[in-house]
Amino acid sequence: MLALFYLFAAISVISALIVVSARNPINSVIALIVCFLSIAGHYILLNAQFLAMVHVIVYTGAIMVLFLFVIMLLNLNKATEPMKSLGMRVAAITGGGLLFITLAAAIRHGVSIQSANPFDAGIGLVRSVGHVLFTEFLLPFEVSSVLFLSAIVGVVMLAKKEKHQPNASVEPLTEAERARRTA
Amino acid sequence: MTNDLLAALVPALPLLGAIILASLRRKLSANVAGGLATAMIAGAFVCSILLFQSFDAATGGRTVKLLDWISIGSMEIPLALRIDALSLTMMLIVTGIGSLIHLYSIGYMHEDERAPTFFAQLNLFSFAMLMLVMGSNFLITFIGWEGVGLCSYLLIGFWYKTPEYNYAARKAFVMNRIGDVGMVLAMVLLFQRFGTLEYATIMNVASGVNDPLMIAATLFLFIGATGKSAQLPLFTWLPDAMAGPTPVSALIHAATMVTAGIFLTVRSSVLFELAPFTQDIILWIGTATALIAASIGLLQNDIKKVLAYSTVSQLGYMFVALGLGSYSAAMFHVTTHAFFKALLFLGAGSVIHALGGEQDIRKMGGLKGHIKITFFTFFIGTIAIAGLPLMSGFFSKDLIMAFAFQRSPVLFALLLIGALMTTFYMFRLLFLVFYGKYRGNAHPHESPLTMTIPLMVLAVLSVVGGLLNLPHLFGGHEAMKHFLETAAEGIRFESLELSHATEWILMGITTTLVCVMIYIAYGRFAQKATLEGREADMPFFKRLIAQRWRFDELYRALFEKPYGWLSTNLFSIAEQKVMVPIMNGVGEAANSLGNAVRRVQTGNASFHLLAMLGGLIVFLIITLMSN
Amino acid sequence: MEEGIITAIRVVPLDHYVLLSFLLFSIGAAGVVFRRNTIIILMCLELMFNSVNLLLTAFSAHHSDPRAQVFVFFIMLVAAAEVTVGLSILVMMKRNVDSVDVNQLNRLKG
Amino acid sequence: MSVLVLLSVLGVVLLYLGLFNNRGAVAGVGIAGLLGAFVLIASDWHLESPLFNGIIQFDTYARSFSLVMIVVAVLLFLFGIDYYAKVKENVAEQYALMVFSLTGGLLICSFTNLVVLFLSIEILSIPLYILAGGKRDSFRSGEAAFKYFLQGSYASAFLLMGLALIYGATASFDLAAIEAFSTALAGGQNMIFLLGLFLTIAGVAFKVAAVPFHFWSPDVYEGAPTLITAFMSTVVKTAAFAAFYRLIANLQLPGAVETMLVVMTICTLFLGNIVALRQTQFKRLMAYSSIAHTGFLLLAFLGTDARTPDVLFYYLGTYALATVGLFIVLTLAKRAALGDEHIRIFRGLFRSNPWIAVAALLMLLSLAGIPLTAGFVAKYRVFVLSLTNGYIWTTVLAVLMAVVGIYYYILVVREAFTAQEQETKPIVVAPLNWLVISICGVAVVVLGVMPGLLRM
Amino acid sequence: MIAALLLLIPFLTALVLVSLRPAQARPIALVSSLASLAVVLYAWISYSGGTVIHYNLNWVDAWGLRFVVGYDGVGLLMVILTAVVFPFIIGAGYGQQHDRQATFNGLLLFTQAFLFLVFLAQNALLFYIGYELTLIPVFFLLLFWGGADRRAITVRFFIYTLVGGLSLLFGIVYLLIQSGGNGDFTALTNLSIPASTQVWLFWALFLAFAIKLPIFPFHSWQPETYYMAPLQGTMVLGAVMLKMGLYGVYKLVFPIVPAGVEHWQTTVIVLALIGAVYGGVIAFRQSDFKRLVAFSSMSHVGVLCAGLFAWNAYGISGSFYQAFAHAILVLGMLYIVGAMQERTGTTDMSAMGGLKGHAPRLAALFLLVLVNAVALPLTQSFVGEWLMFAGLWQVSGWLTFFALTTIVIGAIYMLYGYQRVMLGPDRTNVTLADASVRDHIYLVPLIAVTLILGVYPGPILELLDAPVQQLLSSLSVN
Repeated sequence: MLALFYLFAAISVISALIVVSARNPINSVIALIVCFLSIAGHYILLNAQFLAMVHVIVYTGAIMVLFLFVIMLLNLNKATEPMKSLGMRVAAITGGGLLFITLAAAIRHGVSIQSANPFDAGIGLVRSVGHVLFTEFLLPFEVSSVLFLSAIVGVVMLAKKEKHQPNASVEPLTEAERARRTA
Repeated sequence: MTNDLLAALVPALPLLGAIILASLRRKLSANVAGGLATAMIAGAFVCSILLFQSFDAATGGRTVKLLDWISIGSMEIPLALRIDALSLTMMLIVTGIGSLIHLYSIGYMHEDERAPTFFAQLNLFSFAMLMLVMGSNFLITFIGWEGVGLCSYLLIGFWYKTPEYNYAARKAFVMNRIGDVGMVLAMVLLFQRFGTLEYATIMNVASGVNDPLMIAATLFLFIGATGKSAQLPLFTWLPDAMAGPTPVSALIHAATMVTAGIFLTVRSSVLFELAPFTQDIILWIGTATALIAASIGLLQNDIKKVLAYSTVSQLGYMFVALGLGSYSAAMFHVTTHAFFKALLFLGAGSVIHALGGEQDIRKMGGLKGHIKITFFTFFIGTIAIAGLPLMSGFFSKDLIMAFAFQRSPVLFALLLIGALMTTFYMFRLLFLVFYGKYRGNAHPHESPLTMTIPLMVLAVLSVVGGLLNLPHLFGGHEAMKHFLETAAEGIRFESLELSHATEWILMGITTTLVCVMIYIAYGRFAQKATLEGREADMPFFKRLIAQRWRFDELYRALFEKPYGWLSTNLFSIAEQKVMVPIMNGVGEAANSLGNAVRRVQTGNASFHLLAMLGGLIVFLIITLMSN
Repeated sequence: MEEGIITAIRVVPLDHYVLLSFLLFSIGAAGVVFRRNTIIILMCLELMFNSVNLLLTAFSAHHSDPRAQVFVFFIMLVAAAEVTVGLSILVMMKRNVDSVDVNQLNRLKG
Repeated sequence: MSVLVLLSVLGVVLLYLGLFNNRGAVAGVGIAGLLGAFVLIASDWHLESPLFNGIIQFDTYARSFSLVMIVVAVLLFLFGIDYYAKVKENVAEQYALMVFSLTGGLLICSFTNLVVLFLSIEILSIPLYILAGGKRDSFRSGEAAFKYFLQGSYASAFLLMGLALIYGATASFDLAAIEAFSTALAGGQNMIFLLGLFLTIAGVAFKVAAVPFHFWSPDVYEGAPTLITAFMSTVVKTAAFAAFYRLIANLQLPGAVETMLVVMTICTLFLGNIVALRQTQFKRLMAYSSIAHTGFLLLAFLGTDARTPDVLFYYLGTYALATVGLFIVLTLAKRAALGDEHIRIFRGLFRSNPWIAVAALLMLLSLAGIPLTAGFVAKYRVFVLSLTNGYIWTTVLAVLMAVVGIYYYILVVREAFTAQEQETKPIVVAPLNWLVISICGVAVVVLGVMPGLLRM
Repeated sequence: MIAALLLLIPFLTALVLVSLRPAQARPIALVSSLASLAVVLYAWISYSGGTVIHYNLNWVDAWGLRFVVGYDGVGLLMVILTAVVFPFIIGAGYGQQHDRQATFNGLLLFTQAFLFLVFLAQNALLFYIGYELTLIPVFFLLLFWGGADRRAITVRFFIYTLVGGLSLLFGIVYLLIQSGGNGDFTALTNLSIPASTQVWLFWALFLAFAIKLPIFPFHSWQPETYYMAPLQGTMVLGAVMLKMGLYGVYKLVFPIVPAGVEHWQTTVIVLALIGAVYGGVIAFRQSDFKRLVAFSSMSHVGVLCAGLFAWNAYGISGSFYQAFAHAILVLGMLYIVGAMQERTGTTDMSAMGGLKGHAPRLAALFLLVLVNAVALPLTQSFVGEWLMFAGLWQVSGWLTFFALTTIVIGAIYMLYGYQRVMLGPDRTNVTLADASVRDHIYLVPLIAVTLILGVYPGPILELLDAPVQQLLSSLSVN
């Protein structure tokens, strides 16, 4: 079983690295999907079947498709992205590395957390999750509709085609910009 | 009660006169203004005489309290006047000679359009001088002390259109102020020590005190005195002060104000007696001043400058007397000097008046035929100051010299040299002005009566002034000395303990040498005036003297120029290049700090994210480290 | 199957999940800074969210508490909403500057 | 919780009204709805018990902050009538989004469960990402929206990680349970919990724009439409601080976290004020000044004190009033200056519109903390708190920075009260705007003189 | 009632002036200030010693902010000073060409109201509020009607002063916490703060006053501000604003941090005297009349501060007495600056000189003002200086000596200034009006006050004596 964990872990880490490093956005998307799937595997390992299912549907099925859709829509499926400056890349890697090192160092003595409840094999089932969701977390569940509503409104507002031609140059330039232009 | 009123009237009358004249100065004619001013000061003189007559020397003196002045906590300083032998003496001198000079000024100033202002200031001066001498405590004296300084400033700069005169006026005031620093220090010290500034109380309490503080206090007082009485090193203002109208020179810079230092020392004689060290200092400074000033007088060509240096020199004699502890001798010399020096100045004024403003003795000569009264009175003044026997100066100066001999023959010798120089330059002056041939081109004319009457009165006084303190040697009984002693209880004025024979011998030597000097001067200046050539041609030492020992140049280089430099540069460098930039610098530093920190906000979203991440990691690391 | 999963929960130590989650999180965090292409940046954000989800699920299994899974559920909701908003902003950006390069966004600074 | 329902419905209603393109009605209905919400909250005044299975608690604390947010929102809506007068499209959507965001704000100050904290932060934020990009044809607006979104999501991820770790350590999302855990832990070590707190606080600190999580704020403030900037710096800031304090109020913070808070406070005070010195664009200046005020507010956090909530409430309330008024004045001046935002656009304001200038003066003085304005009282109380808790040197820095703060505000005052070379026409002020500005201007003085009026 | 009148008369008048902008602003302001003066004179007459508390109201009790207003002798003196000075300041406006008279005089009256608040406050926070508020109207006075470069200088002045102000606030907050939130001076006085705390707390409190006065290293704002400010603004700054510094030291520093004062006493005196000498020396060569007055004021204030920190009965009373004298002096000097500016169109002294011939009356008035400046006996200044020197002597003879050098320095720059303005050869090419009736109406009362209080300082010294003794005795008890 541990082997399975390591397998999924390896897949997710490698695919995550591919997401970050791939030149072509399409490749990133594919890698991310792989990553998500492996994470779903972890969910199964953790006895969270409902979650695994939802995860696959929401992420792989919806979100990633949306990504692909946008990539296609905006014609970004070429590896045209110029690389960032070297310093920035080094800094990014160092930053990420340091973050991991510090986080890991913080738990270097292991996490010794007492399990709060006696083991229950059924917690990952729809029934138990649904029960908690619709009793204890009813309010968040309802309120998240507001969230979605605003997201919808936002998307419509922002991505809708213009009725009139954009006129981006109405804004006056700041002084710094003016200086840059003239220089 | 009436006496209190009289006492109050003495300073009040001139003050009233000053106020009236100042406010009506547009409307009054010169003569009316002069008359009013003279009447006021004469009234004060009359009051003084009445006070003097009703004064019983045996009671020692009394205090007339006018009102509370500075009264806070344990500090009680009333506005009060003290009537005793010393103040009465000074009051009589100030009002008496003051009246004469006021009278004289009517004639002298009648052509000046600002005569009323002049008389107002003269009256104000009289008021201040009277406050000075009548004050019952140091602070009242200080009122007068500063008041006379102000009036002196105003009167020296009376002809304000000439920058040099203004400079002279400022110089006088500032130098006096330097002395005043000492005076104030002395006062705060005395107040701290005795809890009061009343002369009477301090003198009573102090006589038993043996305290090194007294040396400090008396030294400070003496610094004050050097400023006002033009002693070394603060004497250079007095010759310059001759810029004022001549009556001013006579009243302020010869007869009254400059003797304030002597007055103050006599007033605090009890303290000085406690500080022999200070007395020695006074003695030597007095001697040095007397000699240096006299030497300068030898080569001056301005009639008033000669008299001015003579004044400085004579003041030196008075300080010598003070240093010797013979206060009465000093006061006696103050009195006689007031007579003859006022006379000389007024005489000089009369000469100047006669010549239409000419002051250079090289352009005079042979005037004795033109202005007889002036000549005659001037002559009397000259022999009085030279100390020819039986003149007033003879008694007073010889008294001092006798005291000096009693201390040390060397001192006597030095003073004798000074006396001989005095004789020489005075007769040089006399001869150059009145004898020989007239070298100028004006038309000399005798002055009006208002001017000559004071001359005559003063001439009489210069002759008979000696009677005031006629020594035992001449059958007198030192009236003035005994009178003054009543003003200072607790100490006895030092008395002369030389034998009569010694006194006679000293007098003989002095008189003989003086006569020789007169002869030499006569030979050089009376017949055919041998005038000194240009300064540049003189030998070094003579040139140094002719240039007044270069004191003015020294002070200018040492103090005035550096001060001006300091003032300019403190502003242009310390203030504008240091202080203000520091203030602005803090703001600019904050600004540039802001500019530097602002760079962090690059506008690059990735960098912002990185910075957030970095900040977080730093926090994390710090936490891990601390755990 | 169920048995196996239960053993898996027992066998795989919590540390492993925590570390894995941290690793994925760090990769995502670095990736966000590393890339210029906004769409990949968005993907990296998703990666970070998912690492948290993984952690929460692990904790949920550890504590035998379904609430964490509910939280994961909410996170997914939010992530979905955020992504849509993010993508629409991206579309707007593409329309305005014809690029999805973050470095193009540099007018506001100082 | 009828208020939440009312506000949600209000948003939807506004969206519908938008279909009819009736701008006046939108604002009117919005204001009416907000007033209704106000009344509802005020009428529920004694409702203290936890709601919805104890995941929120609409107590006095939450109600007070909610009221402030609603009042400020009303003022902003009033301003919106004029602001949106010339805008063709999406007006109703923007109102609706503000209402949605406000809903999040109301939730956030009443949370007792970390799930609600996260959700409401998102509800608060997501509409703002959109609103920041509300000027679709403006490059800056888009840039602001994107930067806000990007950094916001990043911070959300950290926040989530923190929440997950806290959950891992305590096995609960319930604030009370976590507080109990922290009390029980007191002194002991639990790295998971510590990391969790750490990251959570970092995530919340992002919302209040505390250094070093402030980077979004100047850019977004500058780029976003002015009304939205005003909304962010008032309503959102208030909500975020309410949440922040609610989160840490009863937690027994480990020493390391306290140190982090102190360092953050110092950095925030320093950076906000110092960088603001160099700002000449008014909106950006306000952004940095907002960061600076965050610093002062954080100063009140240090150490726990029964007075802190009241101080926060007073500070945020008065700060919001002054800020709203100033942004309106800015909009008017900017309009007259054809879109320029340099502080010189205020020049001659006193000549042309004396009352507006005086009101602006009062608000600026309040922000600067000059006596007899509310800002002074606020700063004074913060100093009292921090000194009581023994943070002497931090307070010294804060005092110094307060001086710096006065400097950049006074520069604006100087502009407003310097006559312009040539005579200018008065800036056109719509009656409603005049009203709002006057309310804000007078309020900061009244609250400064009678601070007792505004308390929890 | 008195306190309410004092606070309300100027404040309400100012409000009316600023909002309604009547045409006859100056007469209205003048009447208002005279009314305040009448009230103050009544207060003076009816004052019978002790601390009079007029109101004792809770404002925000929990924060130590209470509306306690009243006065002791020193406070009353400062109130009198404020009331006496303002009619002159407003009166000085006649002859000045200002646009927007109503705003101008309104701001002046606002300043007066806030100053009254400062001097009446018996609560530290209330004091602070007034202290800061005075800045606001002055800021606008300078910004609207200042001279060249006013924008930069005004802000610099404002910020510099506020650095001190906020430091003061810090100190007050610290004190309030110690006293458990009771900000009344009576409560603060009874605090016993450890000496080591007092040593730094002293600067927190004193910095504000050091800048306000200003004493030496904190003075850089002052000369330029005085120079740039409109005449009446300079009068406000020089005649009353800086007195807040003195009063603050007396009220907030001396009784509360005595150990701190003891520790820093010599330092402060030395700094103050350095400033006194520095200002005086610089004043000598200033070519601008107004700058000369500015630096002379700095010099005088240095001595004032040194006297105050002599920290004994004579020093403190002398300092306050001198404060009054200085106010009158500043008014006189500045009025003459204004009069000369009005006549010659400049304050540059190189453009003056030889004016006495044209304007002898003005010259005489100038001279009478000047005798106060050089502290001639029988003027007000002398009484103050004498007391300060007497007080300083008890601290140190050397310091007294340095303080005394200022009387020489003062004479040097004042007389030189007088000479450059008035004396010298007649200017034939200019025609100059002599002192007008207005000048007389203005200057003669000032000179009269100077002389009367110089000859008869009793009434004022009486005010000062009891509170100062009380302060010192309370210190010796502690």
